[in-house]
Amino acid sequence: MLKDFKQSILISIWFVFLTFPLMAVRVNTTEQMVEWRWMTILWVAIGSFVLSYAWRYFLAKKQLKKKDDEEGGKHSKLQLLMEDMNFRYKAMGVLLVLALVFPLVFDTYQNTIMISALIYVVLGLGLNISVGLAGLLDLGYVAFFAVGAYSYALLNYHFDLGFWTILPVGGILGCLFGVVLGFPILRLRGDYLAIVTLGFGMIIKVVLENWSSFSFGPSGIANIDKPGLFGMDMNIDSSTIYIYYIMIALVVFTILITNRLKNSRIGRAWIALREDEIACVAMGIDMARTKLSAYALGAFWAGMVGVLFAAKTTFINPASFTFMESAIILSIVVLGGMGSILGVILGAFILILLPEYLRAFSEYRMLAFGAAMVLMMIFRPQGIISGIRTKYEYKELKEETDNG
Amino acid sequence: MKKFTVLLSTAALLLSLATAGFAADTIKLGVAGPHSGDLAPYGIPSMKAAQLVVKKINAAGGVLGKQVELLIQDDQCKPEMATNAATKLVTDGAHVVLGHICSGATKAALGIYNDAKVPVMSPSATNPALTQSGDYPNFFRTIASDDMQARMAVDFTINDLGMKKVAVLHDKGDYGKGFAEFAKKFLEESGKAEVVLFEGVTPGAMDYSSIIQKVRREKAEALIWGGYHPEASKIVAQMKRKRMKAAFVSDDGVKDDSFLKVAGKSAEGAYMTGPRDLSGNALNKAANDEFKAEYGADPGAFFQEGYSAALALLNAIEKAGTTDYDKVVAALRTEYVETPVGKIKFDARGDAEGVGFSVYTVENGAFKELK
Amino acid sequence: MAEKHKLLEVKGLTMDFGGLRAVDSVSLEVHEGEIAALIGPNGAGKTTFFNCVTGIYNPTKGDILLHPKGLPTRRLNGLKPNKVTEMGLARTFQNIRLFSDMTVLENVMIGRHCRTSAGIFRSIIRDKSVRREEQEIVESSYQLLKKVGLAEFANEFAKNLPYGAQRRLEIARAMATEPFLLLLDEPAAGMNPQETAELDQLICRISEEERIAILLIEHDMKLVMNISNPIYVMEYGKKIAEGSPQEIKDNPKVIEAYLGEETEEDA
Amino acid sequence: MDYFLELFLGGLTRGSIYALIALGYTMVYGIIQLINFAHGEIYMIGAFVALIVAGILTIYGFAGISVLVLAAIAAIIWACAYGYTLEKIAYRPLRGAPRLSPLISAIGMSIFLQNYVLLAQTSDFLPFPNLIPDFEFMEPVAHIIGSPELVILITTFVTMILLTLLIKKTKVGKAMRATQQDMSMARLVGINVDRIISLTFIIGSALAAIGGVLVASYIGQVNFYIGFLAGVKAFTAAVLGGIGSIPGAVLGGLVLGWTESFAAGYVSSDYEDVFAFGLLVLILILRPAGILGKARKQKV
Repeated sequence: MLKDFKQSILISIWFVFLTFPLMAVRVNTTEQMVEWRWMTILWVAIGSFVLSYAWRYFLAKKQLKKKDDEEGGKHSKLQLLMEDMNFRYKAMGVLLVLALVFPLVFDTYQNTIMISALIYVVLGLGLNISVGLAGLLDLGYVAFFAVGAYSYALLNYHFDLGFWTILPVGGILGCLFGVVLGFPILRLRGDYLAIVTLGFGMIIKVVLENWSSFSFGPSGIANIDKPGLFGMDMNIDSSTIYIYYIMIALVVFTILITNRLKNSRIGRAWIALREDEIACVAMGIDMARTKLSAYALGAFWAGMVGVLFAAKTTFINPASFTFMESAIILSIVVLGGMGSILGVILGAFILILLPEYLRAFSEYRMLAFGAAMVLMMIFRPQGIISGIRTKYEYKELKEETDNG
Repeated sequence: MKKFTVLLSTAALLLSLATAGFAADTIKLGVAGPHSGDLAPYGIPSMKAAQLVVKKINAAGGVLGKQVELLIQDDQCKPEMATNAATKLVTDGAHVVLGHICSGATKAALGIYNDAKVPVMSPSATNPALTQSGDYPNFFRTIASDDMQARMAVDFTINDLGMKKVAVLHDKGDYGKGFAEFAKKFLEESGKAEVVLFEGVTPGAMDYSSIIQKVRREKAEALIWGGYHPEASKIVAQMKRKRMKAAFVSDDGVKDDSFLKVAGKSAEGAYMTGPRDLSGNALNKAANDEFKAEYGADPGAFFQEGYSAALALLNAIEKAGTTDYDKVVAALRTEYVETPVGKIKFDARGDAEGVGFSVYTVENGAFKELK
Repeated sequence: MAEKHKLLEVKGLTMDFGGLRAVDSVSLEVHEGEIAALIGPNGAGKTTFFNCVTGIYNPTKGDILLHPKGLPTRRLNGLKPNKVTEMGLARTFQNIRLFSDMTVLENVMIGRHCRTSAGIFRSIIRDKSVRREEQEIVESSYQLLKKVGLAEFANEFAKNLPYGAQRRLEIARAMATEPFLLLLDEPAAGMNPQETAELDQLICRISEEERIAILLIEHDMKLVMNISNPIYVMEYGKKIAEGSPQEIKDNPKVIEAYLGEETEEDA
Repeated sequence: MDYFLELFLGGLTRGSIYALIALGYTMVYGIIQLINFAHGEIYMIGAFVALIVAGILTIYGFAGISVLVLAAIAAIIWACAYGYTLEKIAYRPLRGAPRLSPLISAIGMSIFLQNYVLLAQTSDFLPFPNLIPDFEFMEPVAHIIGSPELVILITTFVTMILLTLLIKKTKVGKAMRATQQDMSMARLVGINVDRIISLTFIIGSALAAIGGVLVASYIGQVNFYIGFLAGVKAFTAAVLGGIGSIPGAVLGGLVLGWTESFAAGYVSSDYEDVFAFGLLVLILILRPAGILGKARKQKV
């Protein structure tokens, strides 16, 4: 007890020292003023004292849990519930109904931010394929999102092509970009891949900014058509509801397909690749092809939802496609639970909707993002909901003939 | 499941709070701009200006006998957040909107306001297309557009300074590149000067020594910079270090007190365009004093423009005698109003008539109006 | 002996790492139905030899020839590991390399990858043929688990298995790739005597029942004497002896290599 | 020729700063195979602390070179403290976790520290006092190379020599090299590996802080965001040179600095970053281990 107390005091003193220049002082050299903020330091002292207790408690709990896992493993109630297929189907049904009646109950603003959240759900699910399943850390994912958005904006501007025509085209273009970019770089090991993809993300933005004759440069493209419905003229409310339903359909489509892929021969190869590359190739899996397929498929979703993004905002410019965007999508995947579809959906809702409703705290949003990423890795690396391993049904050989 | 229920009910609670709104009959003035993130310094002064104006007007009895209510939305200058903010404002029943700050965000949001018939007035969105394209009949602004600034900067460079070789640099951003492209166009059209270099630099790069050497190699007599003050500070400092004599001419994004502070001595002798100096204007001075009294500091970027926009919008409602879209717009176009940026009304395209621009130079650590 | 079909033929295999010659012109053959063993003290280059054969390293010199029954001979030099596996040559690892966050059954199912075909589009559509293929993968993997005695653990995470069971799982996973030659890298390492005895039985059973030839690396000479013939001995990258267990036991060079191990270690 | 020389020196200056920061990346990577994404923020914090200390000192009447030295010392102390704490909080609990976990933790820490400084200080650009005086004797060549550049070059050169001596000649350096070669073996022979890792973070942070102070006084401004781009570029430099290799980091930094400088000078500064990352991709394709990196044979 006393030892803990002493340690916490020491930690508190350390943090006071650590944060002192940045938290306690503000200088204004032009007006020759130094502002001393002693109160904030007091808060730091108290905060770090309390947090150090919490830190110790959770670390001990994690150790305990690790032991538990080794001795057969216990799952949290939530986890067990999620693994119950029956419950899952019911819950999905309820959620779908809720999602369908949502726009009829709530106003346009609620629909708009819900569309934003759903866009991030699809982005998260797409990135989940390469990061969560195949273990390829992609820090430039937003590049493919940009490819989709710009392909709609440009094709719409130059050739007046409609949303529905471009939706698959955007996905395919994203996918193609994934293949072209992925081909040379996927041989690189994990960490190298991270920095190169980060570079690609930045390069795409630079190109969009500079190549004015192609992309209209930093001033962007305005007046992009909203999705049409048999040439009907829609006001903002109904077109928002329409986009909302398109988005719901897209999310369901994404879930369906990623779920199928995850539980297929290809999906298993991705997961195996994440676990151990050498063992994976020794088992006869073509590493380059498997990596490329994961990377390109992830890019496909980003491209597709990019089209919808352009159609929703009706205006795009390179400023929407920054590294921070990639980081947010990555934190959705990490916080939700790498490899877990349900987790990613939940992650997107928490990370996108919470700041929307808590606009007053929006300054602290990125601070909380960063802290959450660290804490999540330390205390719950599997995310809010960890990936659920499918339990396969198998029968004895004799019974198989009956089934045949 | 319990956790999830809690989450759901919290969300529901927040939703009901957000949608409930206020039943009281008020005039709703929406304010949208970056109030968080790295561009917040450009949005917060306008927001505070609106708060000051509303406080004052409400104390004097409000507009049309009703109190004015502020609806404030953060867009972080991001198009997608701007559309969300716009939808929120429209849903909450804003009658007029002051904003947005960045041109990109403004363009993204305008369609939503247009559908909902809400007049929008920006204190800072200078992209020419906003008024000149004719796509946005509900848009007004209390600041001059980029092409006006660029024309002024170019005229000054070639006529007053008499420079023949000009390098044009920009920060690849919406505002900076737009300004630089106009500058280049006007320079070429004038036939009096040659554009020897037209390039973008990376904002936040460690230094700009290569590009500055390049400006020197091209023997440019003047450098026109399109962009904001942080990069401008670096450029003027490095030009001084390299003992370069080329004149530095820039835009409104540089005419910011931060430029004086950060660039310090290197800023001396730099030229920039900016709204005409109205510190002599009584309203302007009053607004400034109000701000100082309230916050104990100098107001930041676009404070005066924001203050003027709030005044102009509320005045139009008062003059129109209603919040009806057509009448308010008509009032904006016909009724002059006294504001900190001068006595203004708006032309058919939405640009303010009577907002003047001047060329400034930095002398003894302060801006000095030249013409 | 002579009429047995030759499956693997390695001629003068040499592997250099920078200036270091880890394997120095080693030749070796494995015939149908054999349980061959490659033994030698620590650091003799056995695992490097394996890595060259299975495509993880590209050997500096020498030939690795595979003679599948009824198919043309293939030279394995420079082929990617997955191609080697496709050819019918599977392996296990000295330091266990399981997919630890996948279930035991899934680990074996991964082994079926190169013998099945469903691609991305077919996996999405999941038509009847894909469903049938999936069922076949599950069933055959389960049968393999039964063979190595791990059926009861099928839905456990691989990382939660006891050590000896993990080694057996690696063997099952390798067998799932339908090899005709199985390379086992120190399969008994870290096992207690009882587990080792069980493993010996398992290896013999695989050899007899599945008709898979086996080449195994062992550090401990005694263990392989019971089941292997022929035995190859390596030391300092070179092959120093080959022959039947009896011949190896009597070979003075081998005795020296093993007895001298402690004294010459630092040299 | 003058132009070439100017670009060469400009690239050298920029490259030597990249090298200083890259050393931190490469040393940490060499020991625990982790990209310390938050390293750029340490650089930024170093610059900020120097600004605050220099500000206080000038306001209370100090002047001249003493301010620079005191500010730099404070920057180094606090940067080291942050580096040490960073490792303890964000990376140590993740030792032995899957490779992706500490990397994501590092990205989180980078975002956190940026916003921490943003909230604790300001989002604005702050003027950094001009602490490096203009030397009289530099005047004739000032149009090619100025006094601050000279100070940067000399400081980085001296720092690198000190670092080399530390690693090659001292007992601590030997322990660091041993840990880099084989962590478990080092532990067996009685090296306190945890302490060595902490020490590596501390040394790396000190180098970053020196870089931060030099750059801030060179360009005269500081902002919470300056660490991101500098960090990304320095990391690129470390990878270019061969991550884990100390001479590689220096070489990589210089190569990157020159690439950017010549690309901006002879081609177009529009695509400066494209050239930098293009070079990275090219080198990684041709030599996956970087220019001076040794291909680590993965143990199978």
